Amino acid sequence: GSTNAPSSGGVTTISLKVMVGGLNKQIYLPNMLAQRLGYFKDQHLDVTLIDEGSGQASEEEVVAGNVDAGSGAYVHPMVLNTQGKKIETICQFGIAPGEAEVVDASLSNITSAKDLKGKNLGVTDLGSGTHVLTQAILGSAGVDPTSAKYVAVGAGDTFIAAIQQKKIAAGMTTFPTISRLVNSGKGKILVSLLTPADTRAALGGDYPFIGVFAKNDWVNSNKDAAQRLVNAYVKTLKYMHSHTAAQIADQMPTDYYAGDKSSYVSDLQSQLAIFGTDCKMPSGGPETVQKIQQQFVSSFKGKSANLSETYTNELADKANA
Amino acid sequence: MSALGEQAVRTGPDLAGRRRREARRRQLNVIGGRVLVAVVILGGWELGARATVIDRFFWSQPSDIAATLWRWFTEGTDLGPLWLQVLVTMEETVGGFVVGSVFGVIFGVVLGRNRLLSDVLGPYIKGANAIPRVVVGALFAVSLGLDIKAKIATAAVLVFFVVFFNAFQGVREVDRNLIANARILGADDRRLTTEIIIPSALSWIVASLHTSFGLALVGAVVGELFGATEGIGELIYLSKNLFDTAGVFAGMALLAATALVAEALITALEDRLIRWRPPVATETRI
Amino acid sequence: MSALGEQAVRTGPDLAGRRRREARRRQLNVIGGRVLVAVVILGGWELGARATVIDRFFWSQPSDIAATLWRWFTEGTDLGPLWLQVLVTMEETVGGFVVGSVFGVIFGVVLGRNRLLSDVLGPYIKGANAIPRVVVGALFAVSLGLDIKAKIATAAVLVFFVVFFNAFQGVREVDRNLIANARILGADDRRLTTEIIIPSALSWIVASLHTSFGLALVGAVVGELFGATEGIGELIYLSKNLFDTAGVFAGMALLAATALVAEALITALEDRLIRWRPPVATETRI
Amino acid sequence: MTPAIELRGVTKRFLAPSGGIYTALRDLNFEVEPGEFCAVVGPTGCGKSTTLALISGLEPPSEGEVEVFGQSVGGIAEGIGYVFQSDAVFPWKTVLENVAAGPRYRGVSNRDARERARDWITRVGLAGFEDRYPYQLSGGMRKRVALAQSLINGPRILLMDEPFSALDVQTRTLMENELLNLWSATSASVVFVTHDLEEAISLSDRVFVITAGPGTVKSTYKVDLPRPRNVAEIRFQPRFVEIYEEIWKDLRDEVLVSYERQKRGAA
Amino acid sequence: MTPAIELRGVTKRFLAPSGGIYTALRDLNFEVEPGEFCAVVGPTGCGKSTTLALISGLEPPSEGEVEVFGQSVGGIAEGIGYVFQSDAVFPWKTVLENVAAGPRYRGVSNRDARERARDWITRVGLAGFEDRYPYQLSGGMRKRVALAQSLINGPRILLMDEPFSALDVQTRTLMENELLNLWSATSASVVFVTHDLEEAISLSDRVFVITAGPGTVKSTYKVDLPRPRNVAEIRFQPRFVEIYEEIWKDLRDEVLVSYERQKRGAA
Ligand SMILES: Nc1ncnc2c1ncn2[C@@H]1O[C@H](COP(=O)(O)OP(=O)(O)OP(=O)(O)O)[C@@H](O)[C@H]1O
Ligand SMILES: Nc1ncnc2c1ncn2[C@@H]1O[C@H](COP(=O)(O)OP(=O)(O)OP(=O)(O)O)[C@@H](O)[C@H]1O
Ligand SMILES: [Mg+2]
Ligand SMILES: [Mg+2]
Repeated sequence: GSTNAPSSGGVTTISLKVMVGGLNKQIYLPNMLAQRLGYFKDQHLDVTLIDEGSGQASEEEVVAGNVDAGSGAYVHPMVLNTQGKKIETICQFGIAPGEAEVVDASLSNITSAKDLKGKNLGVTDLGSGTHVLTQAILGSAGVDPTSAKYVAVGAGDTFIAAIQQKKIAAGMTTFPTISRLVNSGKGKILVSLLTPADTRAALGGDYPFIGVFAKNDWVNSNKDAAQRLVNAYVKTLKYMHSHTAAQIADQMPTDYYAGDKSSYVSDLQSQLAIFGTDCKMPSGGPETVQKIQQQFVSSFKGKSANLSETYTNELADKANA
Repeated sequence: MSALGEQAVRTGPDLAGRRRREARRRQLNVIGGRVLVAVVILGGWELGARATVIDRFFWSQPSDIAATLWRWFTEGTDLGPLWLQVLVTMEETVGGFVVGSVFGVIFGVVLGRNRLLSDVLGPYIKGANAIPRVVVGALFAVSLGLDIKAKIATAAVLVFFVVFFNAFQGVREVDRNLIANARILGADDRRLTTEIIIPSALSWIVASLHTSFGLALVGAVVGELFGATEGIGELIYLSKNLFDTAGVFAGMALLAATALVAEALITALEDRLIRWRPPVATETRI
Repeated sequence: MSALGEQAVRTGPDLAGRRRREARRRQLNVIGGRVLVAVVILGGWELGARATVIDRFFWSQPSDIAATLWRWFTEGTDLGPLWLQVLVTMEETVGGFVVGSVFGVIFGVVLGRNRLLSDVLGPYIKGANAIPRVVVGALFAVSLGLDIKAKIATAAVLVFFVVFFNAFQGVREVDRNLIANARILGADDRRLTTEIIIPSALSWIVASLHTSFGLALVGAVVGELFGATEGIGELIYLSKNLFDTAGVFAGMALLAATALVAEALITALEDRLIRWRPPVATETRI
Repeated sequence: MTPAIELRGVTKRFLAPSGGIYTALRDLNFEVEPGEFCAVVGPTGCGKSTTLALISGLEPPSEGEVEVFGQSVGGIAEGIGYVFQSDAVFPWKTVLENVAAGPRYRGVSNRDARERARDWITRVGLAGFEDRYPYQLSGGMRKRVALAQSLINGPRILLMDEPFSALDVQTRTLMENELLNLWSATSASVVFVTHDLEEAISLSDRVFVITAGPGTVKSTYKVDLPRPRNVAEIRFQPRFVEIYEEIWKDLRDEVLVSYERQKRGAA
Repeated sequence: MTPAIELRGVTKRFLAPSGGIYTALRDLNFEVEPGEFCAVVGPTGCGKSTTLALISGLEPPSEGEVEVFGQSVGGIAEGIGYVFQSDAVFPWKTVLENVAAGPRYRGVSNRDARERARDWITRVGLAGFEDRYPYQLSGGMRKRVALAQSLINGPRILLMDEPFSALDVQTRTLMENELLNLWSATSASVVFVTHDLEEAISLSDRVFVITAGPGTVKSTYKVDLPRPRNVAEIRFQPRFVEIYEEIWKDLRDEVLVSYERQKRGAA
């Protein structure tokens, strides 16, 4: 819940809890950056960022009302909508997934998504976003997604170990796992979903990924707080596009690039393009996501969400005005 | 009793018969009690969910869970036929259970017998016990590969400590009179261990096995976080990621059922091994 | 001994003094052994890592781990000062440990005493034991909120089963002669439980506490998977996500150290509670 | 007058390891009057301890009826003291706590219970050992703790299973006299199991001889020696010797039967 | 000739619960010749069991020297049989397995061990009970299992701690005779603890009387009765009665000291 306390300036400071599905992951970077830049405080918000190991749990906590807002993939509000749980994205950071299908570099015979047919493919977890995206790139390349075998390998060192041990031929993952593999020559990027352009090429449209969402009820009854939150995020996104990766990295906690700042900066450099500038949902994005869900996720087959309930650009519009 | 051809007794009703009837009534009471508990829990849950006191999104409801189980049973799961998932998880679990309890017993007995060794290694083992199994699971996945070995290892680690500490204590609880007697009778270290220490510590070890099988299942499921393509754990994770709460609970129900079958086997083993005890029949009387 | 003013003995060396010296030498042996084990493990690890036999990316190396610990110690961690992380995790752990073991003992004793109840509830408890704590932790995070309650609950669940099964078995192992005697002497059910059953089952219960504290730590760390902002577990996850293997191991070292401190306390408690045993001094002799 | 203890046609069977049934007592009839001191003798393994277990309610009979003060026994009977054949003192209690347990269980305040316990500890000759744990006592001392533990409750029925067998003769004589004093003051009914016929006669009003094999009462003997008795002296009275000879013949036959049978191997 | 057992200036102290030290044995000197049958008598709690524990090597002396066949004892001594005062049969073994344990531990084949065990089970009068577990036996039967368990090993030194105290007189006499037969055939050295002076005299070559309090040898008595003896008859020989009277006076004083002291409360 949110508590209000009068602050010196006459504007009440609002306390908010925001749960983030992996604070230190670069695709979630605007959360911590806004905090470090003091943009929340500027809006008289006292935001607690709560780190969360797995993505889906942050949506659940939003639904359960244990936190005010969550940061995660857009697809979750959509899925929840079909189950009667109404949460909406109020700020969309990422207009591309920021993931890539990385292939074992020693497998020279795999040169495109078509060659993944019948292979073992790594995903962080069955049913997760990486699973859906992998099926989508196969489907878009004209390969039957069910012909491949999906292996839950997590992320980080277990993913790298899976490639090394030839347990998987390729897998969907993010930075810094991507750069670890590429820099060491163990892997190379087969299909990139790292920029909007690449994503459009691979999936046939924008794929809105990480954003900030809250319950529709909460947004409606806490308009002011929601607006201030979006204001802070819009300002953060603008900051990101007006500063270099190195400058942004300087703002982040040192542990985030423990010992290896240069690779952190270069990872960030190659990722900055996935971030929007205005918190708005890219037009056509929700439809692309829904189409992919309907095609590839068996439990979503035959279902459709009321897309207009799953996001709002209203707050972003005001913040940008 | 009279079938034994003994003379009829002058007075008093047939107490043996009475006690047989009592035993039968007790059996019925137990079954009735179990059913009652199930009905209260499941019924309350179902009604609560229907009355929206319980949020079905988070807690599902028994009828949905049953439907999911039925679907898995008849149509198979998303990961393949149900029996395959159960089989995979069982292999990992039994492997982990066996490896973990064998090592647990060996270490427990050896350290329990050897004061110096236990003093030296004790702190390391106790410290290691505090290391989160989820992290260990990831390390195993990295070092042992992502196949069944890593899952067995994760399950084994969970089992090991529980069995170890019990076996260790069981060994130290052995009646000193009996050890003295065996020594005097000429038992060497090996005999002492196999014929005195282990039988005497057996109820300790078996008690730990009761917890252990459940823990081995848990370990196998944790192990399936990494590098799995099938298994009950994988089924649970998949359901969870799809916000299919009924699937999550159905998976847990499968685990519970598996554990109960294993429990029955362990109990049978226990009854065989500890035949030298006074029978439990009179237990209720005192 | 001679300080007691007793007359000098005719023959034989001062055996008591000899045994005192032996005890001191044993103590030195133990410390030497511990250091040796540490040196072998850590030294081998360090050398292996330096010789790239061990992949530092996956396994880090002791010097890096020590450096990380030192940095946390002197500069604080990314989540705040180190003592705060330790404190947070300790609160969760101790909470879970206390709650889990209290419930474990109560259920164990009650079910151990009551045959019908244990027959009725047994299968449910055994089944519940097989439910993966990671899943349970997520359920707690949803239903109990994201504060310390959910973490305590997760830790408590891990502890509960281990303590329960041991307390249960401990109760059933109580010497039937002693129960009979207490009954005859007029003990009612309450007295029987507090004065006979529990003291007698104490070594069982205490044995389970040895495992339990470690498990409570594990539970707290698992609980920190969900909605934590600080704690040793959070530190480990953060490090893991950042490929900072040294940080992961440093976190585990912290957990191990914490467990050892708690262990020492439990052992002290044990020695106090089980004073009525023959002293362990002669244990090595038989 | 209803007898204090009555066993009517009691049979007790145990499951033998082979799965068969072993009959320990067969058709046992046995009556103890209120205030009577009875001794039970018989060859080892004849079922003496089992008989006491039946009276106390610790074991149910397989057939027949056990009554205490006219009430059918269906659990631990009230007002009973029982000195077990095997060690049953509580290892985690000191001597003082062990002896004080009974009164405390019966609602006496902690202080009073300890006071009475001290008195009893002195009576059984253990003063100064109050703070010892059982493992720190000798076999005979543990037995005396058990004795004090039972007697302190002033039971109406006192079952004693070879209580003095671990004591040296002198201590034993002292304890026997102590027991007689106590008994005459309380008029409890006593069933005293012993393998020492002298002891049986010098203490009791009546001696039951139990047969070998499935135990049953072979014969009972009235001991018509005057009370109060001094057990150290009574053995030299001619009437004592007479009674002794009489019972001894009877008993010896039984013991021989038992011994021979076991030698031949009848289970 | 080196004695079979020699205790020189042995003191044994225990930690008292108060933290102080309790002296169980003080400056005990004690010698048993090879093939000699010695009995030890003394008031309860005087340290008889402790003495046996020292000889067996189960307990180390606090001061002084314990030697068996000239070798200083520093652990469980070889070739010793020990019948413990308290139950020490293995509850998870049947009677047969219990008795066969010793030979098996000493390398006899399973079959032979069982055969010998059967023989011994018959000798102690337990034929037919081979398959029983200890909880299915009476107190006296368990004691006999313990006896067979020790004797089957043919020990050179036999320590017996009140082995017959749970047996009825007749069985006891039979067992005593059996013991004497066995002993004369093997010429083992026996230390026999008992609280029954008659038993002590009728069995042994020498009787040690231990003092109350911190135990030490008060006096030793040679029993110059001819062998072979029949314990049932020997008690009626005048020389027996003489010896009895002599030792009894000595012993009674000790017992009284012990009893009085305990009554006053000296720990
Ligand atoms: N639980 C049991 N299962 C099988 N047999 C038993 C059990 N308890 C006792 N018995 C048998 O019952 C018989 C009588 O035993 P009980 O203990 O009453 O003998 P007792 O007369 O007290 O002998 P003792 O003088 O040696 O103590 C014995 O043969 C014994 O083996
Ligand atoms: N572990 C111990 N700690 C303290 N005191 C002990 C310990 N063991 C024995 N004692 C004491 O030593 C003394 C001698 O004990 P021991 O068992 O040798 O007597 P005993 O002569 O065998 O007596 P009994 O005839 O009653 O068996 C007793 O006073 C006893 O309380
Ligand atoms: Mg008996
Ligand atoms: Mg003794």
